Amino acid sequence: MHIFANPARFVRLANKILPWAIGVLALCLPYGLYLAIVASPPDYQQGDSVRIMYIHVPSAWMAMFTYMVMASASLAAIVWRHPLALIAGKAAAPIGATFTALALITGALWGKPMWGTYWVWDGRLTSVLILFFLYLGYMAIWQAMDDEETAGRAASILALVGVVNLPIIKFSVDWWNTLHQPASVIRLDGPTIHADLLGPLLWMAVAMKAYFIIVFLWRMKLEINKRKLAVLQMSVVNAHG
Amino acid sequence: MADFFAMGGHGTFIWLSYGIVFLALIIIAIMSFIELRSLEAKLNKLKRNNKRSSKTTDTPENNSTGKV
Amino acid sequence: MTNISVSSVFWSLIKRDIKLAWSQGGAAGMTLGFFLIAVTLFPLGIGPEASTLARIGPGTIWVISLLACLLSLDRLFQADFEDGSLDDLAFSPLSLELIVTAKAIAHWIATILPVILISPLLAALLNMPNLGYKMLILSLLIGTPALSFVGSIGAALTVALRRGGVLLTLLVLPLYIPTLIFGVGAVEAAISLTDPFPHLALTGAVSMISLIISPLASAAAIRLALE
Amino acid sequence: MMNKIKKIQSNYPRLVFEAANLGVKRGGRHVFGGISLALTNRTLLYLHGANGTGKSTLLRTLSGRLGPATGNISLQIDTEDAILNDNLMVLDHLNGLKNTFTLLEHCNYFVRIINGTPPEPQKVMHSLEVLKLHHLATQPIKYFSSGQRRRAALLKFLLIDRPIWLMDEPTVGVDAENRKTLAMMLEQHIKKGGAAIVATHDDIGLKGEILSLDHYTPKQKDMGYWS
Repeated sequence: MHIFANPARFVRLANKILPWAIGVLALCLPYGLYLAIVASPPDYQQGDSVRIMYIHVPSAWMAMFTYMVMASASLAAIVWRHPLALIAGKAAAPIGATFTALALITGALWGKPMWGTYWVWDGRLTSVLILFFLYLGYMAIWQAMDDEETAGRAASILALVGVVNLPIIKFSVDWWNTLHQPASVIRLDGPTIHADLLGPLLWMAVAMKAYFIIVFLWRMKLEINKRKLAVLQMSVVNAHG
Repeated sequence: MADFFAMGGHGTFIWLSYGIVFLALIIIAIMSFIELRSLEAKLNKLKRNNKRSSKTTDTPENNSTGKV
Repeated sequence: MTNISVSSVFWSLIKRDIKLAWSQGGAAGMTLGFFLIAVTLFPLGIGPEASTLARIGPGTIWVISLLACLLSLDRLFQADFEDGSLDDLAFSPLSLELIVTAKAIAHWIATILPVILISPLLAALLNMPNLGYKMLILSLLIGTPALSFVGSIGAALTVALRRGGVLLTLLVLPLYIPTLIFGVGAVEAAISLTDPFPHLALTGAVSMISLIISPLASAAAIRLALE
Repeated sequence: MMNKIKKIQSNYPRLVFEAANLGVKRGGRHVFGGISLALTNRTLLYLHGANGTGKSTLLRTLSGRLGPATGNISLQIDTEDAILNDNLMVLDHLNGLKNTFTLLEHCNYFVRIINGTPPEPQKVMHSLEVLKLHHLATQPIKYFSSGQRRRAALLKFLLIDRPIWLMDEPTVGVDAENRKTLAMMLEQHIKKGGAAIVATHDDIGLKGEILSLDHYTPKQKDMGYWS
């Protein structure tokens, strides 16, 4: 952890990574889109609406992935009291919340052609909805407290409690779903993902990860600058005595 | 070309979902980038003022807030 | 220091909190009132038709007792924090983890137990089939400790905030979902004559887990506020 | 008039309470740096310094609630390490009183929870007499005047024997009569071999070492992690 010992070194490292991440995004996104929309065949059952899966599933993956990033940053923040880990959670949360919201919206838009209704209380969609509430709670704590340091550590505690409860929630919702199983015609991802459906899925997933790295590093630099500004303003205020 | 957009009758849903996803992702990216740039500008301006005010008040030795 | 019996300190802290909950300004009486009124709203909203009420009975009772628990939680630590007692409590030989456990237990006994005791009365209001009464009380008894314990984390996180009540709800409700699902599942299983035991076992499992995790998280959050 | 105080037999064991090169950061700001102090039996230390130089923060750090950014705190009793939390008692602006309790109930719960032992009636009565509160013993605290509340807040020092007292501006809002009681209590405590740190502006009438926080404000350059 000490490699990011001070913010200046972290910013230098971020500036090295950013061009590469932008490069990967510029390569994977167009190719992924081309595969998803043009090249891959329509599904025999769902027809073309399967193409929504190529952004729905990666967004859901990213929603989970970002929460894991937040949870590990929170663990580092609590165990090593590392200031950068504290703000990593704050930097990642809005991106994760956006991905979760997008997963829900695309899930609903996919449900309409497939099941005829926008919202289906399918086990996965419901747990993504609950994950969205966990994000809201995390971001709300950062807003609620005036002192940044305490807000960060309180939010880290919540993120850790959340990550412990996530599997329990996931299990209980799936269990609940099978209990009240409406005759759902087609399971979301089908028995096995057909080989040529996998291609666009992976390319889109890589593109979204590259996107995450870019915006995450931007937001980390932004949070670091915010604290530097606060310290400078404080020193100006103190200087006047 | 027309059937390409029709997408076997599901066109609206497919283009809507792609549209919403990219719109949201672009908005988040741009908002973060703009805020980053504005903070950097503010930071530099404040540092310049600090340097100018500290030069005029005390002896012009190089105080540490200059280099960061 | 002579060897102090930690359990006697533990029980006197619980007695103190129960006495406070039921005294003037305590939350217990209000929570009971809220539970009564909130449940009676449902027939007024959904209509008096017996079969629909019977259908939604167990779920409504569980959801309203969950909300009643939430309502009484934000003063769990805040009352002591504001008048300085929390600082003094922290000087007790009990570790902070045991202190938050004692307060959560006291909250459960003082506020949730009365709600459970009168829940059959309200189940009758909602025309719940007789098969479900015993299981309703049993599932509430097994499931609601998790509500108090997980809720104590939210109460500890928002102890220093002036209007922490709403934030507490946002933080804690998602974590209540497993208890709600398994609890209601047990009652509905009993009503539909299927075996309710797996549901009860899962409810108990969730309660056990929160019994272990919550004191750690709450104590960490309280330490943060006492800084 | 000095009301009669029974000869207090038990003296405190030998204690060494040391803090080396203490530096504290609060709210992202360095409050003070490089403070060292050592306290042994029969010492009274006054903390002077303008508002905002961190008197309260120093007391909070010494009481173990706030972890210092630099430096460390150690306490030895009879030459082996002792737990800080069991050997000190803190008074700050809050009184730690519950309005719904009577004074006796407050003392009862306080001694049971903080000391871990059931209260000895004659010790409680003695403490009430010293603070001239014995006629209010069975009255609910919500009817007390602020002066009476301030005296009731001092009870915690008499109800249980802890060698180190930390007081944060105990004379604020206190009339001359109470000020004399406070001075007499402190004198007794020091005579018994205890130690005390009192952050205050005005004179309590007891001589003691003085530590002024004015010249411990952090150097301008060192603005911490984000500078």
